[in-house]
Amino acid sequence: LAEGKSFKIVWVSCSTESEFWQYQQIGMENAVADLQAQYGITIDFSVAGPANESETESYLRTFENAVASKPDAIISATQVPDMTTAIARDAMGMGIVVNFTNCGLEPVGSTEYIDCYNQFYTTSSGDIGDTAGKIMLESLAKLGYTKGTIGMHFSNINAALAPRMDNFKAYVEANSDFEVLDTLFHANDMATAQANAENQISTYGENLVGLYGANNISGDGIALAIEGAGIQDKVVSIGVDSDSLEIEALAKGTLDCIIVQDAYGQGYASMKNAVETLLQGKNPEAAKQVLIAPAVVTTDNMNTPEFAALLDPTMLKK
Amino acid sequence: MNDDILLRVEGVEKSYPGVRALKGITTFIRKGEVRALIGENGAGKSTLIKCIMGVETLSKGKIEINVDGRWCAPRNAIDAKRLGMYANYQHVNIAKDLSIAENYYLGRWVKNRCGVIDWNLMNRQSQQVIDKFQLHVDAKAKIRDLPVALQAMVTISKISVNEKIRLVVFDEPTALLENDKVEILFRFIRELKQQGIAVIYISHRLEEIIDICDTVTVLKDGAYVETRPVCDVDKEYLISKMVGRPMEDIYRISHYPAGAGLMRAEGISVPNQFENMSFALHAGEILGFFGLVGAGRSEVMRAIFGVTRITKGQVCIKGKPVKIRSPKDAMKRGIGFLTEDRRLDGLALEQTMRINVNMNSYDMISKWGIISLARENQRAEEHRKRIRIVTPSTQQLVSRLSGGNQQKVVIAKLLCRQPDILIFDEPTVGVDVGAKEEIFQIIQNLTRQGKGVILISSYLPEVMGLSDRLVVMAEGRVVDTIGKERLERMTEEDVLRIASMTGQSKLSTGVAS
Amino acid sequence: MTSQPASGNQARFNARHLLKQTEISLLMVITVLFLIASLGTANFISAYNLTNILKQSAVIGVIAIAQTYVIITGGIDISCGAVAGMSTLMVALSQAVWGLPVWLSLVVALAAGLICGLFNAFVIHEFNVPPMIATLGTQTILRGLIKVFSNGGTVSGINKGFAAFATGSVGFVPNLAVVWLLVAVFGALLLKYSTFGRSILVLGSGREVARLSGISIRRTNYLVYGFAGLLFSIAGILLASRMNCATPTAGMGYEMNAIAASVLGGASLSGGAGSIVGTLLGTLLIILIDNIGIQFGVDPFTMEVVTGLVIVTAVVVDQLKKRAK
Amino acid sequence: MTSQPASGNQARFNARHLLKQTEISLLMVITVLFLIASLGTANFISAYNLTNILKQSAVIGVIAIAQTYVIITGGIDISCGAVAGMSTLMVALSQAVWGLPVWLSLVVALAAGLICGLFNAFVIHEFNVPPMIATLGTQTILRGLIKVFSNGGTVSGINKGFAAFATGSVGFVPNLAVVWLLVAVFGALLLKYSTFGRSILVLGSGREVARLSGISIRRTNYLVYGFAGLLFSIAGILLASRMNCATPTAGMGYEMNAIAASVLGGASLSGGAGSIVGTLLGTLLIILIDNIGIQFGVDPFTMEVVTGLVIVTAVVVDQLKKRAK
Ligand SMILES: Nc1ncnc2c1ncn2[C@@H]1O[C@H](COP(=O)(O)OP(=O)(O)OP(=O)(O)O)[C@@H](O)[C@H]1O
Ligand SMILES: Nc1ncnc2c1ncn2[C@@H]1O[C@H](COP(=O)(O)OP(=O)(O)OP(=O)(O)O)[C@@H](O)[C@H]1O
Ligand SMILES: [Mg+2]
Ligand SMILES: [Mg+2]
Repeated sequence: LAEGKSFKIVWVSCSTESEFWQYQQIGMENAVADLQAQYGITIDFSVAGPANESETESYLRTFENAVASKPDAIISATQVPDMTTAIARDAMGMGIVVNFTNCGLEPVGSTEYIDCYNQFYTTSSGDIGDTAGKIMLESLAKLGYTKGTIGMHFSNINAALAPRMDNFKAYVEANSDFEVLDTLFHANDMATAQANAENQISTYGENLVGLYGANNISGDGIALAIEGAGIQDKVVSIGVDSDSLEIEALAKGTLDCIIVQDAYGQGYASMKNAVETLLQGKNPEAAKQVLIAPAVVTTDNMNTPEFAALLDPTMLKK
Repeated sequence: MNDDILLRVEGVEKSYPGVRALKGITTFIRKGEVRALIGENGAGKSTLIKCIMGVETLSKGKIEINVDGRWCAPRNAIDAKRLGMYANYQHVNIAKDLSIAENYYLGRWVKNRCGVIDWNLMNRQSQQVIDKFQLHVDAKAKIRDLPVALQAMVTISKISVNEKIRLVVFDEPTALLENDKVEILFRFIRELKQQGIAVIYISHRLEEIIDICDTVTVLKDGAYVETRPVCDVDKEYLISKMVGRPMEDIYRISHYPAGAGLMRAEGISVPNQFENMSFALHAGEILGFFGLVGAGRSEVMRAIFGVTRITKGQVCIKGKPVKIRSPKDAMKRGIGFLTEDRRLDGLALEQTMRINVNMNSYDMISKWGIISLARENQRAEEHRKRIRIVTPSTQQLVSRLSGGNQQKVVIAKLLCRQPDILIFDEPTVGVDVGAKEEIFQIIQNLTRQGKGVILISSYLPEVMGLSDRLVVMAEGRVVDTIGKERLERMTEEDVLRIASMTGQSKLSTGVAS
Repeated sequence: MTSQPASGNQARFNARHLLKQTEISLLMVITVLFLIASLGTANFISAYNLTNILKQSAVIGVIAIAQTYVIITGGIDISCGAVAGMSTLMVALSQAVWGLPVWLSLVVALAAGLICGLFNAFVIHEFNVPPMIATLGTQTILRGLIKVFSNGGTVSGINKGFAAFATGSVGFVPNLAVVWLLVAVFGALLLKYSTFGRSILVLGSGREVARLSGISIRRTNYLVYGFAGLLFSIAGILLASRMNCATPTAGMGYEMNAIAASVLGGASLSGGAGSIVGTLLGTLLIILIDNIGIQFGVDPFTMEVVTGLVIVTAVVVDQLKKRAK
Repeated sequence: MTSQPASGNQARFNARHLLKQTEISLLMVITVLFLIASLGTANFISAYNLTNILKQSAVIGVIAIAQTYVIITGGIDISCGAVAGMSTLMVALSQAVWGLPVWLSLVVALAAGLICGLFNAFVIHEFNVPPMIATLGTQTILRGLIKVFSNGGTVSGINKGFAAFATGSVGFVPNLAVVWLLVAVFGALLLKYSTFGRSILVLGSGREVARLSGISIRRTNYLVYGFAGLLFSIAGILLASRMNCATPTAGMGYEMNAIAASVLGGASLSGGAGSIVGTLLGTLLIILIDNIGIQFGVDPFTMEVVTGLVIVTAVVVDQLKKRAK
């Protein structure tokens, strides 16, 4: 009975030029292909959004414009929940299915805005911070360090993702004597990320024992700086989310570990859920908020098929 | 016979939106001929020049120059230069951020064997030219730092740096120059003539034309009137052809008895500019100021007007000492100042004539900061008629007006404020005879109303003809103050001698009061 | 056009006098885009979408008007987005953290904008620092301060009524757009009828000319940058209401859009020329491009290419029309 | 000074003639910062850190030099970062995807830069579009194209030898800085001793003057924007080597830093003035501030505030010194 139906679905990305959100998009596109084949429906899928995560008002504008084009469903990820709730509620009111992926309107467990969206798949930012902290301490112990300084790097200041930094710092400081520096920001410019890491290396010298980059560009910058300074055996480096340069760095050992969220999986699930909600007239998922745990990828396990795909979802692209 | 024709202008027409600037001009110029081009403001002289030089495209007709037997038409400035045509435009066109030497060689820098610019050579050769023209400046001086008159001399002397010259155009070169510089220019023109180079010479000073030119062409309202040998004409004839009516001695205006003291300068100084200047201005009086370039006349007036700060001495207005901190202050105290460089500090070129006329007196036609546009327009229209500013509308951009009409706009602007003390710094620069007469009439009316006028001019007949008293300055000091009777007995040479007699002058004269 | 004899005041009210060349060109480009979008997509001409466009133009629109004022003087204000962002933060902090009533939060925000503007004028005028550098400095300082004050996080908890302002409307016109249009009308009248407006035009045409015409350059500078600061903070207030929170990145990158809107509308970066109506249309054009792109479902990368082309085309059309005359 | 008779050529070689006022002021500010940092921190004066500073300055430095050229003509090039980014991408695509040898990849990158520059000149000159808008358009178009070509992702797989260039050095001076300094020396000489350099100064002093002096404005425009495009792409090549990949955001936001470096160094946005040595120092100052901030462990938000203050202060110092004269 679904046969022949057609749906218009818009992915309102919060940063079109970020690889993480592109991986989400691959998940969605694959889901579109699978669902079209499975149900015999046609899906008109389009992408919109600002280039950069910091362009919050532009994101809001895109969301509004997407609603105005009256699609059947919108999948999105928001950096500023406060701003997005009203328009999401509007959209739901107009009968548009609104799903959030990775960054939603409220943390898992909260139900204040439960009427503003249909489904939310995510990975907890706090988990990422905790995991990174744990790995950092384990690796430092392996190298025999008990004291020293750790640098943190990130793109832009962002409330929703702040636990990545805060939890990392809290975990490390609660469980060891290492000192964690203030986060340095680079606005997703790799050269700045690299310069920031270089400047830390030159400032703290031997004392610098760990570097944590909480997104892919941060990881890239750290890897490049470490390579330039030739200190890959002396410093523990951890990245979050992957891109091709990070994968290379992991293979080379200039990055020791990447904490990876399943971007592809989240994107796929969001799309699948949206279409099935449309087909069935109600959300098939039991819980409106679903957590997907992050994976820890190291030089050792990076080549297993599962992790390789996690690192580079473009391999999965249909 | 035809071989010695250098330039032919045939049926040239040129239109701008709303203006027919040239209406069919035909004339021929021979090698070695010095041709004068005269006409009222807005008659189309500068436009014709720009067409000849190829920097404006013709609407109709053709202009060609004889290049060793071949007839060529320049399409732009580069072409013109290649064909040996050089122009000294009305509006000093010079790169202000660069040095004199570089301006001489603009667009044709000299390179040494390695293909890089040879600064040594350029500076050296430029210094020679500067010396030849007796300018007494360093070739490396930046144009911006020079007085306008000197800038004008730089653009004139610049022409002599070129090698192959066929035609040289001077568009009102003497407007800003005083006698000795004019002499240098004339010597240069004769030199060009001897080399068989044709010269086109535009000026509103008719005696100059009779002095230096061979033939004269009259334009009126963009149309060709006639061309005649200079030996066949006199000043009166030319005026009647230009203006369309005969004119009496334009300097003959009524003078009124000097009234109460309006303004007095008591030993004022500005370091490096002028020192210990004292003079007084009375109601109903025209106080003339004369001096050579750099004598510091403009500097004194700028200081009085609050542009620069006076460090010593004081200025009294109507007997009360005042401290003038800014031009705004000065205007509030009833001083009006017409500056000598209208393009630099007199006009907002890219704004309409209407705005320019009202620019310094919006407070007089506004309430609570809201302007009455009707009055703004009315005032502009009034002045347009009163001093005959040739413009299609008061909404025309000032940059599109002819030079003389731009000058009239500055005068209108000054009059709009109705100040009691009017300082005119070179008010007739580029203004035609007819308009000059009108300006002098205006000055007469002002003095009749009991206002005081300070008149600075580098043109001796003008200051001598109009002033009730004449202050002569040299090197930043007053060298003499000449009363009416004495002035009437003096010749131009006498005044010039005083102005250049800096050494002895201090003995012979006291201070004006 | 300008060279026709003025046939008195009656002539002032025909279209050719009401709109300048550039404004007509912009209007043409916008109309063409409008036609394409209404014919090519189903939902472009819907009340919801049209109000959307107006609503979205408001914040940039108000900033662009202020920017036009600054540009007319021959200056530029790079700090516009940061000043707006600071005001957004002030609204949020006042309401959510300091517990001030709404009216007072607005006063705080406006005061912040005014202070920033006056600071710009101070640096520019008293130390003769090029406006570009002075305001770039202010921008950097403000971006830092914003993060210091907000601890780098989003400040939420804005008054519900205040936030509702952004979603309300007067008839068909959203409240945000009402404010924008009011500012525009006020700005246009001020430019045309006030001595302040004339002062900035003259200042932009030449400093020396202005000074010798008795226009106080100091006063005009303080007025224009202060006025701009106020308008930026009005934009910031609108942004606070619209975003229902303050983010540390609020207003970031607006300077380029605002300057582009101004220049598209006929302002000259060398000063002495600029139009409020033109700026209005320039803003609309910029916002419209984004909207239409999404209506057509153009992929965002291609969309960027198209945006660039449309912006350049708009000016090229204008220049070609001027040349044809 | 100008009215003194020339005391011959000997006078040319004292410091006051070699360095202009602004350059001396900048040098002073930089020296002060240097002293503070070397006394206040342990590792500032280390070979690693000093080479770091030089290395980090190279990319912005080269862009800023080109920017200075453009600014001298009275123009501005907002597309600089995007052109560099496009060249970075061309290097990466050529080497990693199209399998071209290194030298050919450089040719491709340079060609891309040149084309972008000529396109800017084309739009600016032929259609009389304000440089700000034309290059803003180009920037937007290029940013879109970059993402279209790269599919919005990082392109890695750059030739190892080529990537090693960025980490190598000549003596103490990192390779990147060597290129930067070579470009600067070349740029400074070109400005002073070539007809091209002089033409752009004349053009910047006044279009009419240039036109009436028979300097081809068309030629000069194409030359200067083309030359700038080439230099931007050299910067892009350095960036590719430094990042060992191409990201779609490479070079983003560099325009503000480059323009700031130029203007700090004495370039006037209204044209006719600019100095390569000044630009060099301006770049160094901007990079230095960040470095020192991290050396002192200043928290990054406060650091932004400080950066803004230092930038403004640098110009204020210069103006105060000029006034004191
Ligand atoms: N660019 C322009 N646009 C419109 N009108 C112009 C332009 N240039 C000149 N005109 C008009 O053409 C006419 C002739 O001007 P032109 O400058 O040739 O006069 P002129 O004889 O040189 O006068 P003057 O003695 O005042 O210098 C004037 O009415 C002027 O307003
Ligand atoms: N040959 C020169 N070289 C450099 N500067 C000069 C020269 N002559 C004069 N000046 C400068 O010009 C200033 C005085 O010029 P100012 O314009 O006041 O004189 P003026 O009497 O009004 O002459 P004019 O109006 O005829 O040019 C002085 O400050 C002096 O430094
Ligand atoms: Mg003329
Ligand atoms: Mg003078």
